[in-house]
Amino acid sequence: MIVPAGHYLVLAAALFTVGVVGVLVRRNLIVMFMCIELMLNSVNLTLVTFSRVNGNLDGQVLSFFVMVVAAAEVTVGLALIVNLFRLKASADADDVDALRS
Amino acid sequence: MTLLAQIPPLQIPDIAWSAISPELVLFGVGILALLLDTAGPQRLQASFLVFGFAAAGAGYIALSTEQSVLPGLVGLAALGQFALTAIWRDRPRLLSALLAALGFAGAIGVTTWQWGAYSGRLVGADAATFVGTDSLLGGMVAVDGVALFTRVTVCLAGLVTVPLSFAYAEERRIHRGEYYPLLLFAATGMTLLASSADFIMVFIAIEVLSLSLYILAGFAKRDLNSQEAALKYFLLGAFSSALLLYGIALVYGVTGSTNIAEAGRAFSSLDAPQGMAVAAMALLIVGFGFKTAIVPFHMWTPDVYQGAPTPITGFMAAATKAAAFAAFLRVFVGAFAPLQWSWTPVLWVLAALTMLAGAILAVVQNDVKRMLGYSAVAHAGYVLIGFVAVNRAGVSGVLVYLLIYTFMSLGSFGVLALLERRNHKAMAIDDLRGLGRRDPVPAGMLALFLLSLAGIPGTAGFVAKFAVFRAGIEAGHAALVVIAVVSSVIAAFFYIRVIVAMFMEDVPEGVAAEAPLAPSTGMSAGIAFSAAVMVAFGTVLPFLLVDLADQAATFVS
Amino acid sequence: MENVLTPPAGSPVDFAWLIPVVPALSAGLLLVFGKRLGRLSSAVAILSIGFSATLSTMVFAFLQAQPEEGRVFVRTLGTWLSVGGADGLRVDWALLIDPLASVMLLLVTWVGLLIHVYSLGYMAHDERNPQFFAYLNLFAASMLILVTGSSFLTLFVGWELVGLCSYLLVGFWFERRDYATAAKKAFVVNRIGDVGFMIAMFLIFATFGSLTFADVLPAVSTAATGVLIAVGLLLFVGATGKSAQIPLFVWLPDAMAGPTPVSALIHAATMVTAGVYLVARASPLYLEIPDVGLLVAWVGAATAFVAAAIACAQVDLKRILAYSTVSQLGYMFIGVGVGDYTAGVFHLLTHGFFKALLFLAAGSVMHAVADETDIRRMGGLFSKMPVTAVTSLIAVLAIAGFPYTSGFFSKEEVLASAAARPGAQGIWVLGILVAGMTAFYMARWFVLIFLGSPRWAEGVRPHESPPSMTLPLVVLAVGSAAGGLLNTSPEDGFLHHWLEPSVAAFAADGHFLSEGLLLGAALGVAAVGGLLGALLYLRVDVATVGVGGGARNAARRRYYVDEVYETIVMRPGRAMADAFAAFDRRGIDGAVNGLARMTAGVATVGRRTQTGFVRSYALAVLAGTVLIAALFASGVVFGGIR
Amino acid sequence: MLAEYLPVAVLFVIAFLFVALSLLVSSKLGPSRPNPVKNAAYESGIIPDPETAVGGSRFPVRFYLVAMLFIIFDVEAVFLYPWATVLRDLSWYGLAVMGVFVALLFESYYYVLRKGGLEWD
Repeated sequence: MIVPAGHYLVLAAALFTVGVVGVLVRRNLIVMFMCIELMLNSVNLTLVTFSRVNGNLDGQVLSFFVMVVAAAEVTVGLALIVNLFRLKASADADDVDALRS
Repeated sequence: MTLLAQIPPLQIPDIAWSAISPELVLFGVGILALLLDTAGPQRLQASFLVFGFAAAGAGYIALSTEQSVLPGLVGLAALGQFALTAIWRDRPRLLSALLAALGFAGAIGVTTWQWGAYSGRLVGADAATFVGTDSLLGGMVAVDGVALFTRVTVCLAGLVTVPLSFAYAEERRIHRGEYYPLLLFAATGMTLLASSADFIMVFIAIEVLSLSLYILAGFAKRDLNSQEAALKYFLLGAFSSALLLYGIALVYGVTGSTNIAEAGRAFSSLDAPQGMAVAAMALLIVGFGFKTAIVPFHMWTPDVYQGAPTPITGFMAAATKAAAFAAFLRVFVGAFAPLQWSWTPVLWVLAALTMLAGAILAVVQNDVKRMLGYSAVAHAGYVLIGFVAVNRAGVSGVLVYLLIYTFMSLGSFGVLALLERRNHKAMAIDDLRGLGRRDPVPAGMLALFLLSLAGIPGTAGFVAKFAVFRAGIEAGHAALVVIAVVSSVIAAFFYIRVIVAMFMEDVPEGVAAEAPLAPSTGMSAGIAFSAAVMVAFGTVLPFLLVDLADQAATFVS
Repeated sequence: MENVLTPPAGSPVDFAWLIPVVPALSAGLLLVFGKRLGRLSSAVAILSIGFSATLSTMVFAFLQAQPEEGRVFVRTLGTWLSVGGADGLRVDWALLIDPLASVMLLLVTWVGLLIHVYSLGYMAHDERNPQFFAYLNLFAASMLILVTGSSFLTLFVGWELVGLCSYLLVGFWFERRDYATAAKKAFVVNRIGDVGFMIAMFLIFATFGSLTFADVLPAVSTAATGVLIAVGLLLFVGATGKSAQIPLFVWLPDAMAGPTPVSALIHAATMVTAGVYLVARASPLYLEIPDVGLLVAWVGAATAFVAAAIACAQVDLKRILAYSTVSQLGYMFIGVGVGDYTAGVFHLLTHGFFKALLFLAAGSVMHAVADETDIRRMGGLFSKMPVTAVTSLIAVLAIAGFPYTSGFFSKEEVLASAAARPGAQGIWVLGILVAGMTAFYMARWFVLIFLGSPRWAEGVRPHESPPSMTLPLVVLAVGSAAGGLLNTSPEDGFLHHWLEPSVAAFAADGHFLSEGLLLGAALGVAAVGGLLGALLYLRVDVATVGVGGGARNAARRRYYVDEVYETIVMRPGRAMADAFAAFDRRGIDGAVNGLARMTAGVATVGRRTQTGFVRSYALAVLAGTVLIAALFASGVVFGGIR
Repeated sequence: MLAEYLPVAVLFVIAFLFVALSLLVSSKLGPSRPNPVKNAAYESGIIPDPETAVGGSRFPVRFYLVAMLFIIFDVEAVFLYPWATVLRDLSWYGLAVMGVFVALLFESYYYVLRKGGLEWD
């Protein structure tokens, strides 16, 4: 049986929302970070679905790039988090509030 | 199988490399600098290797095609880098700084070359192959006025940032080999963003520049503020670019294309505004609004500007804004113009919010960098005026504003960097008291930049403000302009506060006399250059700038 | 303003652009090399302004040689700003040289030159006097840009620059805290006025599609009256800010904290008259909206009265002059308000002479008595410094409107036109009253300083000032005495014809009193006031009121004049002064501070959102997304309705 | 065909409510007895706290470093697959272009190597 495209979209939307909420409610930097990755990948799902619906490959091409970019983000992000952990011995987002007005 | 049947047969896009030649120059120089830095003692050999390859490639091009200009340039550049390496073999930082400056200058040169070809006056190449408002590289890159103008803006920003950085980074001991390459990569991303005609390109470019800037913001590895700035910038940037990406996905879903122009056509052909399209536009505004620091997506701005190394802050404030606004322009004023009735009110409100919030919040700041961060927010609002006036005057106003703002921002942050070098600490407004007495020249420079930011007539800032305000009036957004005037009066308060502190208050007793200011050649050169540009564009030849911008703004019908 | 000519090549007008440029260049030179030049710098400054003065004189002569209708020239130097292509806005660097501009040029350059010379002696002991002369030059250049600007925009550029320079010059001695605050106050109040000006400019542009006088002013009759009224009011708001009229006049007396030559140049002769100049320049516009003009006149009259009353109760010799400046500016606004622009400009010119003279004399006196500023601690200086005394006597007579002095003609003309304007009789009455008060407080000023018994502190050795300071006094005294010859009668005076091409003519329709009666009334009131002041203050016991000491008690016992004087003069004056001080505190400062406090309040609320927590920022981003979606939704609904 | 996307917006909201509700409920109903171990960052089962780390020594950051580098170079390879499928159509030109790409990849590899990113100590 063939699953209608709408389902994929809904799934993607749900995943995306989970990611957003995760970023908002979790305090551990690494977990927040994973939530962002989740958002990106849910968008990938959306893109692939649309690519199938629209019958051209642009979406899949973009999703390739998204993967690569996500990897690069992982690298930079983890590097920053690790460095911060070295300085503060904490990976808690709410410990990072020295800069404020 | 059905899917494969739908896929059109593949055709190889004719790749006009010269369309992205500035990006190629920047990127190539970045790689080169990185390579030479890592080569260590064998720097000279590596450089010779590069020289050999470049010369061979140039010769090949010269033989295969009748062209002589491009290969000659490549050969010269290779020779130049070889010479530089030979001379400064044992001073890697200076070498990479010089290479970076060379790269920015070269990119500007190439861009002007494109410009010449673009406006019909050929400079040694066949214009039709690579310029024109139609997008190139398989619809990925648009080489139009806005793209070229913004490229120049960005590269000028980089060109000024390099000398400002050198002594500063030395002094803060953050002068590692990646500094200038990252600067170049960030600039690459920015120029690419400014000239991207496809949402795929938009996303990639934004990520390229963001990733470089995340690292640069956190370049002071042992400085908690810098780290915090980098982390905040990173998390929020990733978050917002995810939102942007979702917006792009929705656009693609609605229109079936990632090409900006096609998407715009498909959008405008929608009979009724329909949920997905609206959501898509909203998410796009979020993505761009984050990069351009528009309220309510501005909150990272003061924190990051305060924490990041000062020259980098200046570069971020100036160049990122320019690039992001260029893409913003192409997407909304360019492609979505038929839908303006739907998005103009939104941006109107955002502009008003941004101007007022930026100006008001800046009033209560004590740290000068932070204050300038908020003022950057306010300036984004002024730029938006030229934006919501969806017309040619508006576009040219935006371009003018961004170029002038580049120099104002770099100049003021440059002076701050100069002072930080002496005081080894971030400057609060009280630290500036009596500066006009002790070192009148830097104080005068800072005063000049602040007055220009405040938009006092006779300075370039006034010309910029006038251009966008006028566009707003012409488009009938008088109320918005009035808000802008009020906001700029509020803004005048805190700019003047700094000037008063510098010139009309004395050093409080009990403050140890500071060491005399030791300005480095690079810093003074950068600051003086910015100041000269300020004065020139403020007094005698603003018309030149405005004419250029008007030419550049032609792509909006 | 109808037929605008381009100046013939080689004529002085062709080179008129050098008039502002040369002082600007010298200012730059002094700012950079001032330290190295040292004493030479003052010479450079004086030479540059002298050059401008000569050139302006040549320009004036050239214009006079031209036929009546061919005296309006626009010298275009080049494009300054051209926005929006061919049909868009285009502002040139251009000078508008017409009779009005030429007389303003003469005033600014010559008075400026005299004050430069004066500063030579006055600032001799200040180690930063290169900087000072640089600022003076810069100010002169800005003022010259202002008066020669050929469009509202260029005028505005000069307008802002003079504000900036006065800011720098008032704050010049910034060791003393109150100077800095005074400077800040001046700047803020001026900014308030500038908002009006800016908005007016945008309105003008939106209506006429241009900002140059040559395009806008002839076309005013075509525009809608509502727009004109709005523009006129907004421009006048700007004028009140710059020319210290109610309610924005409080900054001027405080600005007296600056060096005295600055007070003379900026706060008496030139900058504060910029508002009058603006209204006169825009005279065709105000001619279209006579009611707004009447409002201007009323504001001027009220200002004149209030300021004069306050001046009666002041004891600081510079503050008295400051309030008197405000009051005289009120006269000028009466003139331009009732529509007799010639009279307004005429009073502007004569006032430029005698008020500058008074300030310079005050400076010379302060030099003599060791920077004492309380006039009750002076007296009997006539014999010590005769030149200063005689010259300032001439100035006092002029400002009091003594027959055949310059002030006499100009003031009479203003009052006559006020009387001639239907519905402005009340203004005339006020004006007469103010004339009397002016005579009174100026007489008080002069008597307390120069006549009577010496009351200065021990160890003060009063002496006449050096020639570099007295020479300008003499020259200005001649001007104050003979300046009236410019326009001996409203109908066929020289200035009257001279200004015809520039400003709209005055439509006088029948005075409600005969000429003689008008003149008599004014003179009578003035004479009474003057004599009262003189006689009252020649009495040592009155002169020392408030200083304390035996004389005062004797007075209370013998003549009770103390109480009388107290009740008649000091109390109302002080009351009004206090009232306006309070108004200043609550009103202007209150407004400014309130604005600042409000801003700060909003900011403190707003900055709470800046918690420093990443997650709250992310939340803000999300909230923004929702906000935008909502805005879009409303917009879509709106679009659906369309 | 666009009409079929309209439910997405609705389901967006539903999903949001679902997530929010579940989080809320879990926070309300579930017993909340936090302890250091629970609050600690989850890093592949390694306790991040330097003091109580395994073996008493700080966990080597090389772990992350190598992991990141692996991810990068691994993911970059993703471009090779679509390229390979159409290599015939692209012919030599495509080969050259991909050569440039790989060269850049190797350049960064060389950079990592020189920076000592792959050494364990």
